[in-house]
Amino acid sequence: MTAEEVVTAPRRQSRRGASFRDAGPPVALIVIFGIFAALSPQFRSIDNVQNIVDAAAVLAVVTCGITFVLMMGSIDLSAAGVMGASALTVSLLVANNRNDNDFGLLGILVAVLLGCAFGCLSGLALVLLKVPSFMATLGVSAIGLGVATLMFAGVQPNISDAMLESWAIERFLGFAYLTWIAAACILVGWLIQRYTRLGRYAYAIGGAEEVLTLSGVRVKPYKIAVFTLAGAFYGLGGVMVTSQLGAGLVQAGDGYDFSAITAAVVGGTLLTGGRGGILHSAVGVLLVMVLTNGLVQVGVSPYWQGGVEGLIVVAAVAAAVIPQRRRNQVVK
Amino acid sequence: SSEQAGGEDTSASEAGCKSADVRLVGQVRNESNPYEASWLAGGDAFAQSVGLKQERLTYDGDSTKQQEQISQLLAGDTKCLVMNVLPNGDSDTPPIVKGADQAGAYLVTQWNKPADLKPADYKTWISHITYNGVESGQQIGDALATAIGGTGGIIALQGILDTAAAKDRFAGLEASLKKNSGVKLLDQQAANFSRAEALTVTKTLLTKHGDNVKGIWAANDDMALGALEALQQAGKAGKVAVVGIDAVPDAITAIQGGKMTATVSSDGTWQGGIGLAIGYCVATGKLKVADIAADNRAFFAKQFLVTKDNAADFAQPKSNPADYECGNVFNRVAGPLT
Amino acid sequence: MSAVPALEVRGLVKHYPGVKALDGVDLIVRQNEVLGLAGENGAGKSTLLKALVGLVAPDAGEIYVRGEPVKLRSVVDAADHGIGMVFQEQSLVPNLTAAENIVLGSEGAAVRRGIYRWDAMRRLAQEQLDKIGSHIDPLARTDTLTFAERQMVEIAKVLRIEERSQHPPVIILDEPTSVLESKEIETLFAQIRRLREFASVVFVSHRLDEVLDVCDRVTVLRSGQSVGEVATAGAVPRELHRMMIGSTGSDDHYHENAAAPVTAEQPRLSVRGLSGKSFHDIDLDVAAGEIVAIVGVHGSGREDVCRALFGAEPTTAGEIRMDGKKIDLPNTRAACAAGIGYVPAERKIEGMVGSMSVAENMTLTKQKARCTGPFVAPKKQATLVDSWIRRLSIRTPNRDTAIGRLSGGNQQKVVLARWLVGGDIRLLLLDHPTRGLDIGARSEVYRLMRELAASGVATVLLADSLEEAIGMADRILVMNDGRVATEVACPSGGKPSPLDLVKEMV
Amino acid sequence: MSTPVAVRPATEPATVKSGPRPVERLTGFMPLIALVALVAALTIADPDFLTQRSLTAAARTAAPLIVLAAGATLVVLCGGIDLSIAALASLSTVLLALWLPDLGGLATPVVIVVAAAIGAVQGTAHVLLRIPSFIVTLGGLSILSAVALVVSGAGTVRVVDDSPVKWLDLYVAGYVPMSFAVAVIVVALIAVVLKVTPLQSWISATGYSESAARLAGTPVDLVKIGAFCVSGACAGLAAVMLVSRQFSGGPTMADNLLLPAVAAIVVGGTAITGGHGSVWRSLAGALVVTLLRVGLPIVGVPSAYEQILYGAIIVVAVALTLDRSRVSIIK
Ligand SMILES: Nc1ncnc2c1ncn2[C@@H]1O[C@H](COP(=O)(O)OP(=O)(O)OP(=O)(O)O)[C@@H](O)[C@H]1O
Ligand SMILES: Nc1ncnc2c1ncn2[C@@H]1O[C@H](COP(=O)(O)OP(=O)(O)OP(=O)(O)O)[C@@H](O)[C@H]1O
Ligand SMILES: [Mg+2]
Ligand SMILES: [Mg+2]
Repeated sequence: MTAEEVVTAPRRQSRRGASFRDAGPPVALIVIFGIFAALSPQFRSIDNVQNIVDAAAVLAVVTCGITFVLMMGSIDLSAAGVMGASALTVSLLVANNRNDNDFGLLGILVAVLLGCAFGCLSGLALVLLKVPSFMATLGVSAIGLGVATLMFAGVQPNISDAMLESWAIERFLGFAYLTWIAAACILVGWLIQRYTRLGRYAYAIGGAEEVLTLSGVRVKPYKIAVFTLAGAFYGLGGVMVTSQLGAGLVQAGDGYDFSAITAAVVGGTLLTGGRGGILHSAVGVLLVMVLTNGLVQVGVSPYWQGGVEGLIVVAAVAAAVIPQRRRNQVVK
Repeated sequence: SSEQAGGEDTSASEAGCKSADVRLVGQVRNESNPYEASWLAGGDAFAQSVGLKQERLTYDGDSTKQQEQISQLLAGDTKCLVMNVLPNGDSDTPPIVKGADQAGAYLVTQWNKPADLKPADYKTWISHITYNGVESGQQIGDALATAIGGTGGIIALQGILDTAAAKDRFAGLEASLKKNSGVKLLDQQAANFSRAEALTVTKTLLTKHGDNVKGIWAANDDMALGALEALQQAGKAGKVAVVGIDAVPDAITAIQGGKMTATVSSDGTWQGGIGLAIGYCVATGKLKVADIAADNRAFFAKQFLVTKDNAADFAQPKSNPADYECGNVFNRVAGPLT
Repeated sequence: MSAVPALEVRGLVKHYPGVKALDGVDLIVRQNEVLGLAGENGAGKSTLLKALVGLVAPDAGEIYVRGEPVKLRSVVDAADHGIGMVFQEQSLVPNLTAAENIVLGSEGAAVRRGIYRWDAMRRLAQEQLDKIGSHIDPLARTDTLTFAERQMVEIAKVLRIEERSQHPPVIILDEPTSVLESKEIETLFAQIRRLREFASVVFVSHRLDEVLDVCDRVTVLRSGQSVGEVATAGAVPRELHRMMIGSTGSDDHYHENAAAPVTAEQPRLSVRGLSGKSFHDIDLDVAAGEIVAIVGVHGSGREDVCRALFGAEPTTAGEIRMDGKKIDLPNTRAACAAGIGYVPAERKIEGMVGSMSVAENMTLTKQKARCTGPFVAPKKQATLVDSWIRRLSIRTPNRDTAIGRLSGGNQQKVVLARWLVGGDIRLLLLDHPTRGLDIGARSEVYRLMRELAASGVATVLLADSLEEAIGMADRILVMNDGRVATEVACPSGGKPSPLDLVKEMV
Repeated sequence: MSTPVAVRPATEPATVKSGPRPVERLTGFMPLIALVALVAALTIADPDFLTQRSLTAAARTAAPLIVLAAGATLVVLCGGIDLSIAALASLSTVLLALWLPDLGGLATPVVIVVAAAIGAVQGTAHVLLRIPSFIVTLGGLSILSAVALVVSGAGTVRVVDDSPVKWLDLYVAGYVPMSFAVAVIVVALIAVVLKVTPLQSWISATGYSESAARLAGTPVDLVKIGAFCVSGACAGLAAVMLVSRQFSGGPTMADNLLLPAVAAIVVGGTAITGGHGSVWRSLAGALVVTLLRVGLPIVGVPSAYEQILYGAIIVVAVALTLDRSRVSIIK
């Protein structure tokens, strides 16, 4: 039928890969960067750009984890607790002032695995007890903080592990090791998202979970696996914070849960699932960091900073959705 | 409807409770930072010294949760209840005070209270203890000025903006700046008393002001320690002077190691013990509220500037049982609250 | 043909709260045959078929695969026994590529140790698509495909069963044709005939001519029981119909006798130069009591015109008049207020609120009909809803049953009733109103449409098939590429032939 | 115009009976059962807990949380989420404290109206700009916090003469705290209004299937804005309760109530994805959350274990209360 071909042909091009509706966040990033660069000479200095990217490292790793969960249409608020627990764990396992442990990399691995365990716990609560992820992860976060407090036991563990300390200090090509670790996480995340069944299923679960069941896919193990994967990223995030602060803090993950969700959503990942991904989130993280940094650089009063940031985030998201607005579209 | 259901007749009987009947409660924000952990440890130590146990309450820095805990606590048996409370903010003190007063529970508060709320107006609110934030802010400001040789730019890391501690300390810095006219405040940002936030904010400010930054004034040691990490990561360790307040163990170590310039001691262990001690002495009748000097009802406790010279003295927080004897409880009064 | 049936079902029973969906069904699927399954809406066809792929756990009864009794616990279980199904409601993951959807659940060589091999996947998918002669790009995201294209993907997907099972497969198609056009249906039938060479097929459709066309044998279900079996050779739809509902339907399927002549002098709806994203310069008049059908191929834009007339799609130019008065349709509220009603094609997503009750779904729009003042009057609502349940013979345990639990046809009746309960409807926009309805229910919908027309309601119909358009309409508009290509009068007695229309459509 | 449609009467009349089945009834009571179980557990841990004074205190404590959660429940029912309630309540405490000296008793309604208006503005932004409510209200949270900080001069605003809000500290019939009574009345009011008007249908339809609701002519946008408006008003009322309890307003006073409020909604069994739930459930949920917040430390659970227990119990509570028959997919 010729008519059909005529009609459908122009739509074909946008079917594969990124379509222009994904262009909003990167454009917003460039625009905001441009505005700050114009307003403040210090902002556009190489040093500051390095600083922005370095400062984004931990958030980027946490956001990697949360992105997979958001892609499924679930939500994860456990980052704060998991990071606290992993921070304490790693600081007590590598060389530190509290005990004689010096497990080095092994300690880091254990902390990441602990993160996995907490993630797995969230996943199990969701899948077996059928508790919505919002609540399951909130509960796990509380448990993580409790565990961290137990390990803290009143005395701040300071790390003296040379390797872990060097992550935050040593630089390669101008960026801190931590930044390279974050970059590696983004790469790994992207590969998982694009080339593994886990990643594609996470995406599919956000698209139409019931269909997967109809197709004979057992969804539950994948859900648990996604939360576990996210937990691993949070665990690593906790380790990175410990490296930065030189000490294991129970509060290591404070605020990262909501910042990571904000970053992911600003980057174009939908909270309802099924759209977005790691690269979107990476853009979102940069956008958020550029904002926080830029507002300080141009000298916005500390009283107003939070408010201005909130306003710009809303405006950025609003601007980004303009090209995809439809009359009967559902926005939750 | 009638007013006040729960309250029994609450004219606080100053008649003594038996020591064993006294219920000791220490309430702080959380158990997950060194300062408050040492506070609770101090409380435990005192309680043990009189053969009791301290009930620990923590409220995660959540004002509403603190109020909720207090009102639940006051709904129980309050006859010989002694509370040593760290109110989350100024605004949290009035309801705690009014509640305790109605229930007849003995109360010592620390750090935060509105200026016009005075223990002297209440029967069972025995005392309010705090440190002179203006003074400590100024002391470390001066120490910082000296350390950078009297001239140069500094940046300031503020605490949680709506707390009295943050405001007083910053006022102290401003006073110090007036005195040291060579010192210039390049920038000030809030890092909410948090080590992690201080790290990011300091890094940003360091790129913003570059080598103009000669010193960093932090409203507490946690932020100072965060700033130290930022300096290290920026390759400026040792080139910028850092001062803080609180004298937490890590800060003392940093001072001993020459990484930090100064801090001001606020003795968490002592605070945790002394609040309970004062309450215990009153509850058991060894002290009478009426007999307590007006200046001791709300006072600044002694604080010390800690520098490399005297850091060793503060390295190990120790609780001295003699401090808690009913005759000595007001030994550390540095002056009445102004 | 071997003696052992490929699949046999004995005495299958399934209870749902308030209904006995299956009441001891027997079914035999022989090897290398196409078995038709016919029955009214809610007769239990989908339930039976779901039991055959392990999605519904029967309360009693046995299933035998090639003579062996089996317990099917999941789709995977069923697939391992060589049973696969295309579901009545589309079941593709919209944000995955067509290729992924095709291999979903049995990736084979496309995924090794959890790692995707996109090339292998594309190849696998292409093979499947080639089988059905579809030119869909395997790496296109499924949500960019049209409804019909998606249906082809589903069929391509179920054909994977061939590779998966070493036994001759049993492929179940639950109403695969309800959203396809005639050309695609032909392709599908060719596939089914090809499949018969090595597999058995179970085919469900409410279009009895199709059933008779493609099937070797038809089993008829009624109220969860098998009530008979017909060999299709020489059978006529009438006979099948009789078995389904226990009486022969009337000859006058489209109730043309009830068609009242259109007399109104002023058009009820008058559209001039309406343009939007996918349609341009549409002129359309519908008189009170008139039924106007719009036909066109996929993407002709007729659906968007309908939505625009309901204020659910933005327009860029043109004016709309109702009874001579110019109206503005910024949103669906305005359209409702103007007496316009709309029955969307995608019932499950857009037509109804699945977990709300029949009563609530029915009164969702015309709240006034169940309220006294601003308050809901439960008595009034009950009387109203029950009367409509009876009038349209909606099969539901009661008015408080969640609409999602009804069969498709009954759901559609509730959705239709939504616009009628207010008694103030002036223009009805019906987008595939009989999609998925059984022949009896369809006939009732037609009768209903006639009666509404007789009482002065103007109707715009996007018909399920050309026959339906011709049968029901007084006038047919042919749309092509977003424009009205031509208009064909279609009076009772002087109906055009489908062929005339098809010429204009392409 | 009226359209008589006389369709042939059905051969078999539809069976028409109604009323929920016993199982469905039971799930409706689950939040209450969870509440009773929790009180029992706390009483076992510390027998002193089950006294009239203690329960009265808990009820009084729970009041602001109940009101906050009740308002936000409407937004959740519509399928959205309101993360700004706590920040809005904080801002409202500041405004109330600032306006009490001038406006006196009038300050209370004025603050509630202002809060409702702020809620409506957020709802409008959500609806018109088509951005997820999560983001709008997260942005709202930061903006409102900043405004509160600036308006209050980054400090506590004392209320010297608190007589206009003092009535909230009274007791009804000697035992029931006035603030709790007000909270229950608010919940009852919302519940009744929803039940007797088409609003219930509209909200559920919007929450379950927005596109279907819209195509059925439901005023989806208005319903959503209304929900945000009520949520804002409730935040304002919660602020009044907080001021009457704290004798002051503060720019971060209620901030920490956000997660407990959301927890209360979910513990009540309302589906976080929208559509199914009720304000009554949130009332029970708020009581459960309050008991967990204050009960655990009071009966002597150490801080670290308290957090672990809180996490575990809240997950189990949700597992009990959620009515899964209505929600097919749990996200
Ligand atoms: N999940 C369910 N819960 C409750 N009742 C159900 C459920 N699924 C089906 N039913 C009921 O079982 C009966 C049979 O439904 P089924 O979907 O099998 O009919 P069908 O023959 O496929 O009809 P249609 O031709 O409309 O697709 C109907 O009365 C329906 O209401
Ligand atoms: N010229 C066009 N360019 C781009 N998109 C188009 C064009 N025409 C139609 N479309 C889009 O194609 C989709 C299909 O159009 P529509 O559903 O209106 O056609 P239809 O005739 O109703 O098809 P069907 O027979 O399947 O119902 C719509 O989403 C529409 O936006
Ligand atoms: Mg069916
Ligand atoms: Mg169409």
